[in-house]
Amino acid sequence: MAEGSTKISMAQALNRALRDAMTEDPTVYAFGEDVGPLGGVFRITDGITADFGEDRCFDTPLAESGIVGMAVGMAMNGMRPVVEMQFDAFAYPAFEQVISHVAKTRNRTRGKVTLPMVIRVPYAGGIGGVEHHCDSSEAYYAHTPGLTVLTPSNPADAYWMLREAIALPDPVVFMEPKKLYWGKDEVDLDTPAPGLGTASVIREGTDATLITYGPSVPTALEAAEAAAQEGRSLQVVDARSLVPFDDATVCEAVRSTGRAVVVAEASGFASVASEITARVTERCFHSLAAPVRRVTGFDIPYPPPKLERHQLPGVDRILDAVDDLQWEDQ
Amino acid sequence: MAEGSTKISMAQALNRALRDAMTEDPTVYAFGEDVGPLGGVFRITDGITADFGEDRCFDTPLAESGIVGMAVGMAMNGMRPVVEMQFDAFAYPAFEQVISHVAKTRNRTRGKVTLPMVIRVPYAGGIGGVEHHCDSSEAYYAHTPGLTVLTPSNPADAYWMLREAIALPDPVVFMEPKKLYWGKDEVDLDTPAPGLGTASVIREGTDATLITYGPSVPTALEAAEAAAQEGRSLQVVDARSLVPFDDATVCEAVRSTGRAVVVAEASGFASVASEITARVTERCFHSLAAPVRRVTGFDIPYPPPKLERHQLPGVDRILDAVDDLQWEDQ
Amino acid sequence: MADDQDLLPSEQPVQLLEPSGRTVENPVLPLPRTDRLLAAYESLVVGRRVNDQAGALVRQGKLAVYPSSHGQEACQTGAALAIADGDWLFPTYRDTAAAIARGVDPVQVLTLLKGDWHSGYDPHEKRVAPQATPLATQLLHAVGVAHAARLRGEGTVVMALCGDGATSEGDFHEALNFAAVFKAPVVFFVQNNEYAISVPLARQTAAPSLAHKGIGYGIKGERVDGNDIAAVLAVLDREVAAARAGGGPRLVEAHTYRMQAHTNADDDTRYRDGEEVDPWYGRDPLLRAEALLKRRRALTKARRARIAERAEEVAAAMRVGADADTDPAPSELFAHVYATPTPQLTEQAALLADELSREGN
Amino acid sequence: MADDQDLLPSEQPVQLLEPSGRTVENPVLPLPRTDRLLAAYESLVVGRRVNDQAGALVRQGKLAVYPSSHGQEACQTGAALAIADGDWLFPTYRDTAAAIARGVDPVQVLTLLKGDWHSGYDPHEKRVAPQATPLATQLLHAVGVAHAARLRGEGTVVMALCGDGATSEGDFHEALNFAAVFKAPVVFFVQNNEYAISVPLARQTAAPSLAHKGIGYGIKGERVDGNDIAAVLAVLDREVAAARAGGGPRLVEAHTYRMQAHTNADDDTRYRDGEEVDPWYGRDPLLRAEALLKRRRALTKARRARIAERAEEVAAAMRVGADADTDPAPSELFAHVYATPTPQLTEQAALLADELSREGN
Ligand SMILES: Cc1ncc(C[n+]2csc(CCOP(=O)(O)OP(=O)(O)O)c2C)c(N)n1
Ligand SMILES: Cc1ncc(C[n+]2csc(CCOP(=O)(O)OP(=O)(O)O)c2C)c(N)n1
Ligand SMILES: [Mg+2]
Ligand SMILES: [Mg+2]
Repeated sequence: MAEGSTKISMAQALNRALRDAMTEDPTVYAFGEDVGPLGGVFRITDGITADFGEDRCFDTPLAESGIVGMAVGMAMNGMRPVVEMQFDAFAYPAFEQVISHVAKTRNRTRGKVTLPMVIRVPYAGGIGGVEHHCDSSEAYYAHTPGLTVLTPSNPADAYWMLREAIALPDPVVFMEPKKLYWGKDEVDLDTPAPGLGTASVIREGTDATLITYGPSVPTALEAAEAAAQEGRSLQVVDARSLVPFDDATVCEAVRSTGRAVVVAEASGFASVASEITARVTERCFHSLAAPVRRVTGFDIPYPPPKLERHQLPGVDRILDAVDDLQWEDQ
Repeated sequence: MAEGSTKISMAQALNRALRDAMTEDPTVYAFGEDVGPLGGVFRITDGITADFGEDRCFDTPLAESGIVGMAVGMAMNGMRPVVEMQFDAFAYPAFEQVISHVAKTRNRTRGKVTLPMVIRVPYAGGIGGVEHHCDSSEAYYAHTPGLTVLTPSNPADAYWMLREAIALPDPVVFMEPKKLYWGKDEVDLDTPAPGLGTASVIREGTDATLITYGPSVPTALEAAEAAAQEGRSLQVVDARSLVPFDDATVCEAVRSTGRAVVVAEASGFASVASEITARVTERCFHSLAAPVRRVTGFDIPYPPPKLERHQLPGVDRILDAVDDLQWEDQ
Repeated sequence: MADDQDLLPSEQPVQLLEPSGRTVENPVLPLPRTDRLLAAYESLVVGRRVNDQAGALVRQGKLAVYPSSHGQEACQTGAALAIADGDWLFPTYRDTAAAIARGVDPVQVLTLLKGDWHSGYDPHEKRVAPQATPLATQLLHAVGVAHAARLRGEGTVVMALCGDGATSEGDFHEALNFAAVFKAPVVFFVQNNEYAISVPLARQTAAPSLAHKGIGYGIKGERVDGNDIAAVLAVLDREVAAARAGGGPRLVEAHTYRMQAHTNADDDTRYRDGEEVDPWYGRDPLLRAEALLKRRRALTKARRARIAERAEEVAAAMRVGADADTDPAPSELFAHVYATPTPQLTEQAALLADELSREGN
Repeated sequence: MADDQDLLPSEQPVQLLEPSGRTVENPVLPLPRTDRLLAAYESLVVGRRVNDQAGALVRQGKLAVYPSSHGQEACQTGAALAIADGDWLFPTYRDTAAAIARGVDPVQVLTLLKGDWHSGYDPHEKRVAPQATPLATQLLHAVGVAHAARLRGEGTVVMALCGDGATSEGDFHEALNFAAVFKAPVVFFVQNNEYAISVPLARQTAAPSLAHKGIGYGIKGERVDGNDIAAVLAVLDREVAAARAGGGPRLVEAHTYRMQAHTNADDDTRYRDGEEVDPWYGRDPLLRAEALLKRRRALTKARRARIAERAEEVAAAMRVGADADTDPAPSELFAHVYATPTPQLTEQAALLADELSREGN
């Protein structure tokens, strides 16, 4: 990849990351449904078959358990597969392979068999997709010990986090917020990688902390911007890595403001947002002036396109939650 | 079923509940792997094929997605299937059917197609089972809108909750704590059903509240007993219904003591315990003298039999957490 | 156990009409009667019109998405016409024309395509399951519906559709196996249109044909020219009758071709040449049926006019439906998750209602 | 596309030895050479001894669980002996004897059975995957291992085992299909022992045979008498050679019988009669091989003694291993979840360590 800073989309950043990894490491292989000549329905593998050959990036038969199961075997045998699940809900057929093998093989064999593989999952909504194309499925993976679960929110993170994911000796579920695929941003390839497992304070603020990740990050930033107009200073933390979770950064942020709202698109019940709320409260209880609030998707199946805006955490809903943080005694 | 009170095991209670439901309602069908002549590996369907005929209770080919998928079709067509997943981890092949159809069909069809079906899942550990036989998988289901998730902790609840689950017009994931299958207790069949979705305060106490469910209930009761010896009065709430969750009962209990520990066997990260911790804190913040503590399984794959005792929330670990509830200012 | 040769499909796909419309002699399968072919022709014309109209509405931005079955209308029509009123049809996302051929209101199918709701018709009304998106999953539901009917002693047959790509999913395997073991009266009808989005059949299977999958379950497999409505009807009639008579499930593979891109969102020039598509215009199922009916002088001018009129009526209804304001109420989000909303949903519905009232909605 | 008849299995399971030990003439498959049969016989005797010893240790409460392959030793042995050192074996929970025949340390297989850890040997050492519990899932891993080897141009073949019940799982289907499409050098070897716990084969499939599943993937299917070590070896040798030569995957169904209960936890009297089991004693794979070797005077007294001695050594090692204190350290719980423990696991490990130190451990 050319050096220096360029303005590219997250989709392009992911494509570059995959190409750079494949160039550096001949054991990296990419496969899945339609990732070959078509370049994937989101074009993340665009041109890779043409440039790296049909062996390195190829279409499989249409079977997600097969894709993940075959990747497990290839990883057992010296390779670093990067597989694509076409959409969030279409990763479910692979669930047994993910939970019972991908997550557990290192542990099962006391480290004798390791599975350096990446399962890419385009996820979440906001693109007017029909049913089964917009699930926020990160909680299923984050709840499963043995999986590393990452989710970038901008092109630069996407590039570096995918590189780190591929380089990791363990399996990663790499959740790509599909509504952010096309947004462009500067990517400075000379900047070093952020370091796996780290959250990032992406906006400073003093009154309250918004903790968020993936598809909700731009909304949280917007909300902070709007709050600033109203004279309230909101800090924004992008968790980025759901597992491992960066307690240190997140808790330091919350302690610095004393108030927090967790913002996530997934349905809230027994979710990653629940976890963040619980752990922040456990760890920062005496720094908190108000209970940690959650702004999440409702506990409903993802809505049809015409109604999806109601499900997505929006600026107003976030600001309402911030207003609820018991400011009266300030 | 004979009237009056009898001492039976949870396995027997479930068997009776199934029989009584099948007797009352000819549309109830039971099927799965080995549930026919063998009566299931835990004997929950013992004798049912013999007594109700091979059509009403039958073995299927060995395929869990098949079992759940066929149940969906039968439920679409006027029946009330009750299917058994042999063990927790062996329900994973059915994950897509559960998440993408069982949970969503009523919503998809605006209530035109309903799926009155029960998926029975023997779950959790404590029985010296080998890998894949001891997963606490309730969070996967509880996170999924559209599913009702129930888990009894004693024979009487098991009887009534399974009856309610079968009678419900919606799909239920019925989580059976397998280590409690054999414990016997009074079941009074004249007592009315507890009412779906209700938690139960199973021990009164004034100093702190233990919120728990399923396999951890007897342990929580033991811990309360031990605490009483040391002069500390612990209230115990059995959540019983994970979805819907009985906020009213749980929050009232917590407010009455001002301190709470959530006890659950599943790995803690992004779990039902996270949810309970988060929502209790959100709702009872100003009644809390200390942060809600969690005692859960570690974030590791379920251990081999020789080490499983370390994973299970035990009396000492619960009491340690209770000790941590910042008593000094009392 | 069945003699294995009986379970294998015929050497070539059954064809009763050449692309020219000339009939092919078949020693066992007679040509369907002319009135049946006329009814099928009408359905083909309507199906084509539905495809064209939906495509136009997508281009006008009035539908969110449309997976066209242009060129596959003989399969769509055959699947719908081969079953009786009490039977069930299990269509996929691509089988809109089949659902309409079965009698589903064309306007109701727009509900999904407009993005109003996930499904727009009452599945019980015409016994048409919701159009399925997660591939092959619906085949198991079809088995369950058939098994329930069989347990009650009803003579119901279930026509379960899927694509060539879907045959690779585990659920396809489990469905065929369950159906065979339980002798469930299901006809599995695979529309092999040679593509699963961009992936050609050769990447999907190395089998001699998809119909050869039947024998591995003890199911008779058959293959048919999927662009020949006469052959599709003749084969499906036979298999439906066999399933109804208690013969257990059947597997039929139709050889056809996806003439257009996967959906409007797809760019098929990235993975196939126009030259590959071109010959299929010469195998058009409509032209073929029309040629036959003309030769038999069954297609009177008046009849043609009536058929064209019906097709236009359907298209007009779709246009009106596409323009109608059918936006769902936000409160519906909470109405159908459970029979009785949970306390959690009641709270969340109130939150949204409050937000909307503050917005002035 | 292959001529479909070539993909079907032979009309009857291949048999080279009658139950009496008399040889059966086979026009294409010669009897394996005597030294090979002698080696196989030794492996059979050891396998039987492993089964008996494990059973005894279970009864003594020294093992948590044991799924016996008593009666299936010809399959166990054949699977291990048919592949070369650089090849891979993918066994199931029932295939302990196969893993040992392949060279895995018998004491290391006890790790799982004692409940010390989920798996006890280094899979890379003998190229034996961990014994798989979730049914059929390992078949996909086998395809991945084979595909990786093929991409690197290695001549590796993968022998992937599963039971009759496992063929019903979606992963079986996906594995065979992937292997066929990618021409992965895998021999799928199904031990059809007529039961999946309590469920008989007739509830598992309505197919003429499990070997008939091959053709649906374009894979040659074959069936063999699974209690005839000569036939098992001859067939597997041929299929391994074919896979190695680039012919893609193969499917072999061995007809055998599960002589004992599913595991020690199972009560097989609830679902089958002793009368059903009895005839199978007459088809014992050991006796059959022994009869042949005796007739050929290949089994000298000295050789028999050496074999018996080896079997006793293995059994003795198992007894010692079962008695040894091999309890894992609690800290291991956190050691293998990730290459680098997460901060969360580090905290949790400290909590447990603190608890244990207070308990005085
Ligand atoms: C389980 C699952 N995986 C992936 C997809 C995404 N997807 C939608 S259609 C399609 C191709 C289907 O091909 P085929 O079965 O041949 O049907 P066709 O579209 O040709 O009618 C894919 C991969 C899906 N809908 N479901
Ligand atoms: C996915 C899955 N479902 C269920 C089980 C529980 N189970 C263990 S062994 C077994 C029967 C397997 O039968 P078969 O494949 O014929 O092998 P055998 O035990 O006869 O060797 C079952 C149902 C499992 N291990 N995995
Ligand atoms: Mg297709
Ligand atoms: Mg078996």
